[in-house]
Amino acid sequence: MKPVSFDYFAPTTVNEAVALLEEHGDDAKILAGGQSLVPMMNFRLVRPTCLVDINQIRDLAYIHEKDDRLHIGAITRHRDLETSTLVQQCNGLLFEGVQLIGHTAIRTRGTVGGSIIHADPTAELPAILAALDGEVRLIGPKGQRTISWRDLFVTFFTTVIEPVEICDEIIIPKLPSSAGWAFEEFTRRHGDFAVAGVAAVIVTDNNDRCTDARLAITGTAPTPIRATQAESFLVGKSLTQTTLEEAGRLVSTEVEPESDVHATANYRQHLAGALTTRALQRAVERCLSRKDQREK
Amino acid sequence: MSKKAGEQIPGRTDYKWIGKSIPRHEDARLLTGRGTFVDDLNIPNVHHAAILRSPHAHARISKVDLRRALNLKGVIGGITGADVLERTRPFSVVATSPMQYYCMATDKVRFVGEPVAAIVARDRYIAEDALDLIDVEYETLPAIVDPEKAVESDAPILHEEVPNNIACHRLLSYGDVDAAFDQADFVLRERLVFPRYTSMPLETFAIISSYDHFRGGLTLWSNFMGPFIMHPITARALKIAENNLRFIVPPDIGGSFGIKTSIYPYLTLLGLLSMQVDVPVKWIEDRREHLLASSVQTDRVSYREVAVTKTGVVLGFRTKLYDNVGAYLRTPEPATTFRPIGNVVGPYQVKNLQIDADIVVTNKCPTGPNRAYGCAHLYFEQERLMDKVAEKLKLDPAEVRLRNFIQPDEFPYTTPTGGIYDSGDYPKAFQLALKTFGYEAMRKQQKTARADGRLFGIGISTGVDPSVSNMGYLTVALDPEVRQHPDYLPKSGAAETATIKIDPLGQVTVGLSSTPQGQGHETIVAQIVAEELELSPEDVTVIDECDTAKNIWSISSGTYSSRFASVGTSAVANAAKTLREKIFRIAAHLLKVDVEDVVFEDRRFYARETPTQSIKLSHVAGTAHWNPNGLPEGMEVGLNVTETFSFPLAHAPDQKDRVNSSNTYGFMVDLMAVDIDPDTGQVKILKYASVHDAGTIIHPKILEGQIYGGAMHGIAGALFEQQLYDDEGQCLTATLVDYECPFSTEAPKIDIAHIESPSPFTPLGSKGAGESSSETAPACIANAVADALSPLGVNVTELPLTPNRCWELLQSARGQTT
Amino acid sequence: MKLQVEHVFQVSRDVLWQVLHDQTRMADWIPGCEKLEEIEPDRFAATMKIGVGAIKGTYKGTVQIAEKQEPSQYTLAVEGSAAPGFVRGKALMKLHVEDANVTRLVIDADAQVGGLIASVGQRFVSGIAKQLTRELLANIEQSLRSKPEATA
Amino acid sequence: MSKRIPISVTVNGETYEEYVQPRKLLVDFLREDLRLTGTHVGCEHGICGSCTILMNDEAVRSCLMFAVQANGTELRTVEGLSKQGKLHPLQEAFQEQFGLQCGFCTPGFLMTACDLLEHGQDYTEEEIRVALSGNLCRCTGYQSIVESVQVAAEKIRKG
Repeated sequence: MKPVSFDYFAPTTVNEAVALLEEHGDDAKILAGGQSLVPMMNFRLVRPTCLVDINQIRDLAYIHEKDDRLHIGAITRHRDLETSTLVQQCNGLLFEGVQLIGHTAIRTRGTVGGSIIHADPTAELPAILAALDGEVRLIGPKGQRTISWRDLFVTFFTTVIEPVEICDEIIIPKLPSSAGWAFEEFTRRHGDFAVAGVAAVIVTDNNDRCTDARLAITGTAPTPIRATQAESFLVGKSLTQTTLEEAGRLVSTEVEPESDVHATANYRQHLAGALTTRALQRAVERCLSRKDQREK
Repeated sequence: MSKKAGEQIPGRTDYKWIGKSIPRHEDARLLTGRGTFVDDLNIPNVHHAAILRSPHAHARISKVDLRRALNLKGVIGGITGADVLERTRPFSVVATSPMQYYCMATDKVRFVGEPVAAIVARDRYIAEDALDLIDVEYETLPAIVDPEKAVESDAPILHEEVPNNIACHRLLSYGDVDAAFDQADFVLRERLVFPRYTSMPLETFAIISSYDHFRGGLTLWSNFMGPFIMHPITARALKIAENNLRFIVPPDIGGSFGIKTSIYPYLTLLGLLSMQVDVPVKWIEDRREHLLASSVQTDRVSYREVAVTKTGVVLGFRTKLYDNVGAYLRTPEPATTFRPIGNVVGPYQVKNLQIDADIVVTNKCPTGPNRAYGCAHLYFEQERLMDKVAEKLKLDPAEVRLRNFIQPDEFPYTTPTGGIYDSGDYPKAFQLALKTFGYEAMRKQQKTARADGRLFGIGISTGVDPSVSNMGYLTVALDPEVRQHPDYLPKSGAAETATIKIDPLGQVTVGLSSTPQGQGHETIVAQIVAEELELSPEDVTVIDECDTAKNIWSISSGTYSSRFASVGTSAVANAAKTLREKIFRIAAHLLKVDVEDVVFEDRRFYARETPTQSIKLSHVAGTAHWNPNGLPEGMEVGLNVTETFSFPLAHAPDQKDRVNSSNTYGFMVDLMAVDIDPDTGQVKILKYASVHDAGTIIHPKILEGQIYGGAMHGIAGALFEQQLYDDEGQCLTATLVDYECPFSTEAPKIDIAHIESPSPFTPLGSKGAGESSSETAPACIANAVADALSPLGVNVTELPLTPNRCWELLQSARGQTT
Repeated sequence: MKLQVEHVFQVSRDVLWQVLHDQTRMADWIPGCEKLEEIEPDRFAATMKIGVGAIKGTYKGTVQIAEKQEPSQYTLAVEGSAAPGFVRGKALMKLHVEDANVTRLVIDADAQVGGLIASVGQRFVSGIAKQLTRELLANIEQSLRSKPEATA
Repeated sequence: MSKRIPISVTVNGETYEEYVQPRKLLVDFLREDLRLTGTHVGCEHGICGSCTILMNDEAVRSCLMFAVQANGTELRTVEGLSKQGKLHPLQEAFQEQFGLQCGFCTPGFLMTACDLLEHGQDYTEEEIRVALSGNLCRCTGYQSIVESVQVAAEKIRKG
């Protein structure tokens, strides 16, 4: 289990990186945190002839807030997110979700941009991007473009990023102060790839009626998906246990997962529903307790 | 006499060191990165091997061409099946239908991952590059993975020599099983499926091979763990004399749990490689190779029926077994089937039984010893049926077991299959387990939990824990007529050897060939020697690295079948006693008193009457080395003792297939409470109590560590891990993402307690416990989950109980198809 | 791994049959097909680049058409091997007339993946297989559209 | 074959200037080039944690990095834990609590726990279990390891 031979470059600016990608074409791969890429290289499932290591582009490590949105540099580590008070304050879902990624040593190296562009359908960050209608910024030889999550994910491990482009920033809207959230996932072992997962956000009005609901589901499709039927079902309803269970049931019917060595399609379908209900329960609790705090 | 691990053994004031949890001698080097594992050895000019493996489960090899690979810069050589066929012999196979098993595929590949060619290069990276350049052509053949389907007449045949894919068949009968079934008030039947899993050591197979062309000698450094029968087997396969084959095992092995027994085909492969390239060759198996193609536990389908009286007494049982050993019957298989033969009735007074065993080959990785070897299967079957008896009679499952136990006054107890249980008090240990678990309180808690709609279950399992295999048990696989043939060499015995020496300045060194893999032998031996020689364990240096050319070893040496605490410690204790006798005789001679009057204290000898006139241990030892004339008349010079301990009751099987398959027999009880999440099907262990009787306890914390580790492997196999194949024989679990070993977050706490029934057959009374709860935990979990689901009318007949499977069981109860 | 997919094409059965058997166009709709050369009637040597994201392999092998019952059904067998292992698939292709210019293509496939991908890629193998069948149908659509004369 | 690249890396306080192939895994560099064999190779795909070391005081998997990426960093391996013959509190605790058997996984656990305890010492048992959940042990059933880390935290707290 040793990788194939490759040429290695460690540019220090985005422009340099883009130029290298242009020069080396299809066979070049960007090395970010490497926590997914390197195992695949060790297995020789992935055999790049050239690696462009972007870890030396130090400008790409930042988290800041602007216009009610979090702007996160692509090589910001998961560990930086989980220890960031800014993230904790303005985006509880991201704060909760990032802690579910792998284990400490993985989060030390793993990067936000890498995780999103890797586009593993069971991963947490793509689901959070989906739940919050986030965007990524891509830079290529022809300039930059900003892509909504909806247009970003194509299928397993595939996004619309061109081989000559690099993702330099992730933009995630802050959660409104009236929002409640939860990230629920089911793994057989702590830190595993999820069998299925649900990122849920709800916003309620003064009468505890749901005004906005977001349900992003992992592990049930080639990309993270939004359970739109269940979302529209929730809007306008008061969030009783029966309603949350019905939303879960709707999610079960909405998803069309595959069977694999870890779980059958039916089981995954069921799990997506059960986890939805659980996530919603916790989101509602959070919603109510945040409201209480505000009223105090 | 019950006690918690870690406490001093009550009433054992006569022992100063035995029974104490002294710090481990092994730890300092392992904690500071100074251990010596095979991959840490620095052999000059070592080159690196990589192995090309079959992507097909079953195919004829029509071409293997190394030319392009050999042209790669940095590559110095390679071998294919043709070289193997020409230069090696097939391995010895214990079966009624022998097959040709070589270290590499020669004509056909029969499982995914089977070696097809090997390359040697300057480093591992280049060696792997070269694998990409090997041209192989296959003609694929239909594959078969299911043992019951493999024996059907239209199944693909793996080996021409093995009709119906049945490598071995035995019908074994003991007592009068037909009468037992005639007398029974009722008969219960189950079809049970036991899965494939591996206790997978964290250090993979590791070998360095060096061939001396001038002398014809082959040296193999490896993490080989015994049994040393693999030495002659390897020598024979490589067509070299045994005295030209040297196995060296460094002091540290990164776990094994039986798995590394099956390293010898690779020892042969690496031996051949180094003969070919004329430089030392290193091969470190990678994790994918390990999970695909090293070794794994046999999977089994069994049909068991039990004959029971209306009072819940089991009169007898019949079992039809399909044991799936994978593509080749690799020695010591079919030991899964026969290793527990002496203890196949477990702790129960069953007198009549029949075993109809088919040992089946299929297109899966070959199997071999794995912690709980054969016993996890056995107790899963036995204990599931004990619960079914309880269910049928509406008795408490604890009560049913109490009604069937062998009683304390019956020891030594001879089982109908020839096992001689040395000592025990099963009812007492069982009662202690109920108490440790808080059985009645837990049953009450269960009632409340059920009323709240929770899926709460309690499981019990018991087992007799066999230690120190009798080398002869495996020959039960052969028909008695074969064993009667005049050319047949009967097999029996179970021995271990230890060497103790005292150097000229009075320091003690012990040499072992036990090849431990984390069991703390250095510590335990220091304790025993310190005890016998009245020294401190700190004074005793133990060298536990093996070199077959230098060490004294027996054919059964090694660390497997839970043997060290029983046979290894016995060899050490006896050697220490002999040495003690000798130094006391020298001291008496020098002090000019009778031996009985010599006292040893603080490294000085004196006569009881005159404590002020003492001589130093170094003086006594020095006399033996430097002044032979000062020794008593006729005494041998020097202070070296090598003692081999051999069990006298390890006979070859008799004509009725009875055999004392192990030499000491402990006892264990596991009790668990579990909760199943109705949404996810996930089983959570709420409480786990485990009681053991391993005879005299030498080091309580090391024993506790063995129980914890064993239990964890049982839990892993029952809830998490499984080697899975698709119908075409593709292995689906060759990464640690897909082969799901539990982590600290999945591990339960265990309440451990002991009773001690010293073995009359070992000098210290100790028995082995290395496998311990790995044998009973799977049954315990199955019973607990079955109990949790029993209000829904769901039966549990198959492991592992993954969340997905439990959810499906729940769905079936809910009347929904999945 | 069994897969069943179907798709309705807005062309007559004869046209669809013709497109599916036009050697000059087969490479267009077989997913990842980079090269296709006839080695004997209905048997082709093929080079296919298959995979998702960075996990791609170039597989060399054969494509074979057999058991033809023109114009309603045939079997299509694909076999390829590469460093990451092999892919093998056999599909029963059924063409049902829905209407004069509407044809339902039902594909009943049994696919097998072996070697490296099978042993380390369990989390995504069936997903990739489904993805490939979707690609296959989309490619046929594309192929029908790009050659307007075929739909005439 | 790609060109070897010069790197400068500090390991356990000692600075090494070496040339490496770009594809050489950091763990192989430590073990083969520097002969620091205390760091072990367990799975080479980031699951088992045997190769865990500290890079700039944070735990990383050395099987998931290339040696060339370590250029300019400070690494710590198990060989650097004890100082002048004195065991680190974690090492002491592992010995006292019988937190190891075969010792193969131990360096990885020690370095993972080292990261944890250098960022705080006040953890619940559950938090310790979670922190250790990226490291596989096949011998101990984990209980004694968890207890070792608890005891080490106590030792460090008390100084």
